[in-house]
Amino acid sequence: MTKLSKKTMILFYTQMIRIRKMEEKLMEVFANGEIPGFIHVCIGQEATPVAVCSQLNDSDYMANTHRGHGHALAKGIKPDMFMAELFGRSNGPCRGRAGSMHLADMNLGILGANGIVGGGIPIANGAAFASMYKKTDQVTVCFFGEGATDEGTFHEALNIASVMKLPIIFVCENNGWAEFTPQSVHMTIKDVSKRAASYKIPAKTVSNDFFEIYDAAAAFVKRARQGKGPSLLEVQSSRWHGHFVGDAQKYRDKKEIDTAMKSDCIANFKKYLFEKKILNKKINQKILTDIDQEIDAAVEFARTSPLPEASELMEELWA
Amino acid sequence: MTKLSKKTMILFYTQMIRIRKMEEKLMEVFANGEIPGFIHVCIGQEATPVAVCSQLNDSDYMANTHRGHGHALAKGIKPDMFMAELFGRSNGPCRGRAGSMHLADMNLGILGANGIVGGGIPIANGAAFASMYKKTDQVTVCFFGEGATDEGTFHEALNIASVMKLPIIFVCENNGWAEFTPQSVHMTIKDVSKRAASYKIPAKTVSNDFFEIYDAAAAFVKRARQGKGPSLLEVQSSRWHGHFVGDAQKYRDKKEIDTAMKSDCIANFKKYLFEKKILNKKINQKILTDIDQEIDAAVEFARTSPLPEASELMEELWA
Amino acid sequence: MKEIRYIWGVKEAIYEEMEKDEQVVFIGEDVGSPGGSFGASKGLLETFGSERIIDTPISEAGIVGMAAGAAACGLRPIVEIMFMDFMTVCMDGIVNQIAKMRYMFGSRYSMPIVIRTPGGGGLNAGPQHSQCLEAWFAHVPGLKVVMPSTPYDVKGLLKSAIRDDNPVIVVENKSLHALKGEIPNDEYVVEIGKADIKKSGTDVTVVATSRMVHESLKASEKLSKQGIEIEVIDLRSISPWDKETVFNSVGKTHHLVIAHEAVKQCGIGAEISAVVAEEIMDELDAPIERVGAPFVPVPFNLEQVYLPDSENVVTAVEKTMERLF
Amino acid sequence: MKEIRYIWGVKEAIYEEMEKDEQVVFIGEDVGSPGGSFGASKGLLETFGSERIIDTPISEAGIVGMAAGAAACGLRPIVEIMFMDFMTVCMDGIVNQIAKMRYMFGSRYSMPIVIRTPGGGGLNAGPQHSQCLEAWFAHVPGLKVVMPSTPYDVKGLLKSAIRDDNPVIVVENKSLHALKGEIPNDEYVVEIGKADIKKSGTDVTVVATSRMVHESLKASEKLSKQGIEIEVIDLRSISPWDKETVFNSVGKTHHLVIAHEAVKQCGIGAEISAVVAEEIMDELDAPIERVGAPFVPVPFNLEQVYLPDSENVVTAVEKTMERLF
Ligand SMILES: Cc1ncc(C[n+]2csc(CCOP(=O)(O)OP(=O)(O)O)c2C)c(N)n1
Ligand SMILES: Cc1ncc(C[n+]2csc(CCOP(=O)(O)OP(=O)(O)O)c2C)c(N)n1
Ligand SMILES: [Mg+2]
Ligand SMILES: [Mg+2]
Repeated sequence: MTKLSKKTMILFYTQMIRIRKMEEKLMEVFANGEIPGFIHVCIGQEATPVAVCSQLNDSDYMANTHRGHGHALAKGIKPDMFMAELFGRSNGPCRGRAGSMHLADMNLGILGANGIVGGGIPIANGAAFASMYKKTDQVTVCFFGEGATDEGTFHEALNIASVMKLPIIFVCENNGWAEFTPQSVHMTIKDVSKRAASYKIPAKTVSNDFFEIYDAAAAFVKRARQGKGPSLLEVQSSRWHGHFVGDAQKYRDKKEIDTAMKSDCIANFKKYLFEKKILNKKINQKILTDIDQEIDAAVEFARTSPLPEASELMEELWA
Repeated sequence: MTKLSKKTMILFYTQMIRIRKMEEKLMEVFANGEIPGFIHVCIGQEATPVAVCSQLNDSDYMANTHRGHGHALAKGIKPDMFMAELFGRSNGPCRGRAGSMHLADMNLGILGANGIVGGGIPIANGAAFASMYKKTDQVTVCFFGEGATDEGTFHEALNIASVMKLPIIFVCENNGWAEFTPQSVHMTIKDVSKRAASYKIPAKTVSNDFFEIYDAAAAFVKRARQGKGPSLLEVQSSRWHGHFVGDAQKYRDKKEIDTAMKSDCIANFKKYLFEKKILNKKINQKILTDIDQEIDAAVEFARTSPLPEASELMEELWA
Repeated sequence: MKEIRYIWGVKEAIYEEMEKDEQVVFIGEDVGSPGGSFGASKGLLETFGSERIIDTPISEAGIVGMAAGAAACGLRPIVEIMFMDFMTVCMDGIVNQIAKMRYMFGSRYSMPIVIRTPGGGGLNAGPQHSQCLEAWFAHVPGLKVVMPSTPYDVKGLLKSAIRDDNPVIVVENKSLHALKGEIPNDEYVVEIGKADIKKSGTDVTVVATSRMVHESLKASEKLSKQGIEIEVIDLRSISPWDKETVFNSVGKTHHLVIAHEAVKQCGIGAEISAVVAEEIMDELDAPIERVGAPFVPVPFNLEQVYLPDSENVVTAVEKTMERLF
Repeated sequence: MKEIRYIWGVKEAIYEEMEKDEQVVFIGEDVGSPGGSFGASKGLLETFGSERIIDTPISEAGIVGMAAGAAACGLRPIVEIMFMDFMTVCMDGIVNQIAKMRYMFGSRYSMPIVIRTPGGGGLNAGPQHSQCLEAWFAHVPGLKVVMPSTPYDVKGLLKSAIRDDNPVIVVENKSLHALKGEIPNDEYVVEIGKADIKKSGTDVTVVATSRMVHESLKASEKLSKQGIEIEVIDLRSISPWDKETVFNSVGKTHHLVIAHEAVKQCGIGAEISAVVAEEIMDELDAPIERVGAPFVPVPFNLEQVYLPDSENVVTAVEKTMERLF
């Protein structure tokens, strides 16, 4: 296991907490009707974005999915900017045109969430190709769910990445569900990482444990940065809530959810930090309180941010 | 190795010869300008269609590709009908609207060649699904090249076939070339059959030897007929001529072609038949002569068949 | 008569046709026990079983291709594509295969396939979940395209589509799914290719599709107060479309407005406008006006500004009334 | 001046822009040492190397998506899609991603991508290798679409497309690839969005695209003999299209024929016809006529009957001349 400084571990813990609390707040404000459209929260999956994105520099690229809040926050988007975009405000990074499902911020290397399942995978290849072409040491991380690996774009993109030896890490967050359909209904294999063999891409399946993900991601990112090509990391993750906020998960066994909630990636990490005396009740409380404040401020920022003028609609379609 | 009667072996030999001679004749009449469009011949690959289709009944289904003459003949299309279609005549099975690249004949279970690489693979699933749904014991064979396995449709279709346990045999004729591009340029694996593991589909790679193909196909067809689901058979085949007739293969090493031609699937089969005294010079000569006559007759039939009336253009778009 | 929601009209049509004809199967993502993302197949699994209600992987190209093969071999598949925007990932199957198989194989067999898909805005679902792409399909020989606007029409047209031996694209509109309306208790179908005069009038013909039918009816109320009586024609089918009904109406009103939610450029409105101007130009007392969405992607936040509505119809009608030769 | 073939014009444009700008890369199937299926990249690999001339697997969706990401990160990819019919397998990348990325991400960056593709018939290549689908792309906000008809135009427009910071679909026509024509020795570009009067005339305006420009010019010769002087406008860009040039011409001739190879229904001709009828109806002395392909797939055998040609243009012109108010 990689040795991490106490400070770093506290930081990771804070980041995971931020994602979870942000998602919880979003469920609340969404229920209030303050956010239009629909949103998909990643509660239960926080370890992956943090463990993976912590390997990245600001200049590295990241492409993600509809369930993309965690990735965007882990890649460095500020909560207020994030919230402004989800509220559809003009001062969001996409001027509020993107919202949750398409959030992008190229200043942070965030290529964009995607409303099309599998749509972002070939795009991530393009970013990886660009950095290879420019001979930088940037890498690209591409997140997607196990459901997305049934789309043709997954297959085409992994093959292309392999042939071109692109500096890219494909990260499949296998939460066992694609909308309302369990994995066993849409594929006959269990470990999605097996699919990498079709392209001679190294792959690994890890549990939802922060350190496992961290170590595997570190190795794959290093590999990519050294010009050794693509890899596929599968995390056996779990989705606690519905596909979108408002989905009551009637199709799902309560027990399965309970089991998932019992092996909470954040609780396990916290337990470890407490055991190792890296975290104590006081620090923990301060972290929670600070994040609550930060999130409240972000919501307040979004609420008071300017709504778009109707005239913005027709602005700058063309460069 | 399966035991085949002498008669059967002579039949297979005849079928392979028919395909080769038909292709040679087509190159000739195409060069004459008698066939419009472009055609792709399968010389060097004759063993696969014959070995695979000999496992099938008339009522079984078969979907194939632009390089589809061999498959259609092996699935039972009559040379004269075949030729009429390639000549664009109204009495062809598709009224001449399909030509070489889209030839279909549902009376023989020929679902259609396809102008779209990878386009036929999901369609073949549909045929397999229909027979499963109707609880017949029909199976479907789907032919494609190694190039097609890079298309997303290959991936989606194999996954669906696996999930639905469809009675289908995917047959990849790996001739090492996709148009003017060798396999190593477009994928990093050698054996395409490896790709089946992504879907937990049994798979096998065999050489261009008739008996190897025959045995593997027999096993897979049996499996499908028994309701045990899909499989993938890869044949390490070889394309002697250009991608299309007229392609001078400047991009290709002469030696590679020579090597391919030296391990001719037909010559090897013939040698075996001679060794086993199943075939002798006299019978062989008769077979060749008969087929020449048959093909000449088919060409003559096509030439003298009616050209379509202009009025046919607008006929029966709708059922 | 009974009152049902639009989406129930969809379900009733599927239910009734599946009961009647064993060859009908229903294929899509999350259509099994979840009953579909918009509820179109709620309860169907229980009745027809997983052999006929087929839950698939997220593989639209794979699904559509499978439907093509199944239809060629005697089944009558109905495919659900969850959002019309996702038609982009399966265009080959629809356009190069399904639309052409009958004709290119010599018109020797039929291709009875229905592809149902909800288009349009209304959910603030943003640029990749709100498009109206029906004109693409109307540009493809071999496809029929219908766009029912009411519970009555969707049930009747979907039933016709399922019985049709040709591929039919059935375009719903998400914002109509919850709409209530009356339908007969007894069985009925609505013929493909026939428009419906949803409100008759004498001054201006408004040819509308899908959601814009309702916006036009709203516009009609406002315009009535100004003494303008528009005739609202619900096109219902856009390929083939009902020239006769449109021409008759224009022959009476001599003014034409065409309203759809898609962008105007190369939309179905362009086709109607062109055909009217080409074939019965003399009937027109004023230039034709088209109502459509602005020429930008559908933004997440400004959807309300983006979507054409009754106000746009009112403005177009007023504009076409300004001038009387 | 020098005489070159159309396909060489394509290559010269790519060559010159790649020489000038390191960010330009060329991506496609068989485009490396084979030089492309139609020869557009012959010799480019030798000059620019395999880092810039990228031979890909047969994975159009993968390629187009890669171009999207590369453009977002500062490159200027040119993608070759071998036949326009294959655009069907990569519509998501083009329509949902490339066309929308700039706008939906807040207009904060540019998407300089060119997608080159040959459409149309002429090779007897049958229903899946002969389509004209340009209207689909003209229906999508965020895409520019050009259809050059001559070696001069293709070189100049392709250069403009490569320099454009927006996605541009460049539609060639296979039957034009071998066409010879003069181009200047010195560098030049052709502006996107500007039509070109290929032959001036006073009696009827014929707005044509791509191959139909040449058919219209042929028609013009026949019609001249009958004393009818048509003005042949080569639209060159279909989105945006040059209203001014078309309107000026119609203002002069008062008769309009529109000719393209695509089927009429929902084609670009519908849009032009609609806009003219809507905006300058009073200028028209006769109904507009459209020339397009019959509403069936392109059959392998009857391609010659299928393809619209100069005769169809002549007939349409004559028809529009029949009537003079
Ligand atoms: C092309 C396409 N098909 C279907 C959908 C609808 N859809 C949205 S999310 C989703 C499930 C995705 O599952 P997975 O990839 O496992 O991601 P998760 O939601 O579990 O994070 C589906 C089917 C879509 N957005 N795009
Ligand atoms: C979607 C699509 N992309 C590209 C092509 C052009 N094309 C026709 S055949 C071919 C090569 C196919 O290679 P393979 O699958 O190995 O079959 P083979 O020709 O070797 O039999 C290509 C690229 C096509 N027809 N369709
Ligand atoms: Mg999932
Ligand atoms: Mg091959």
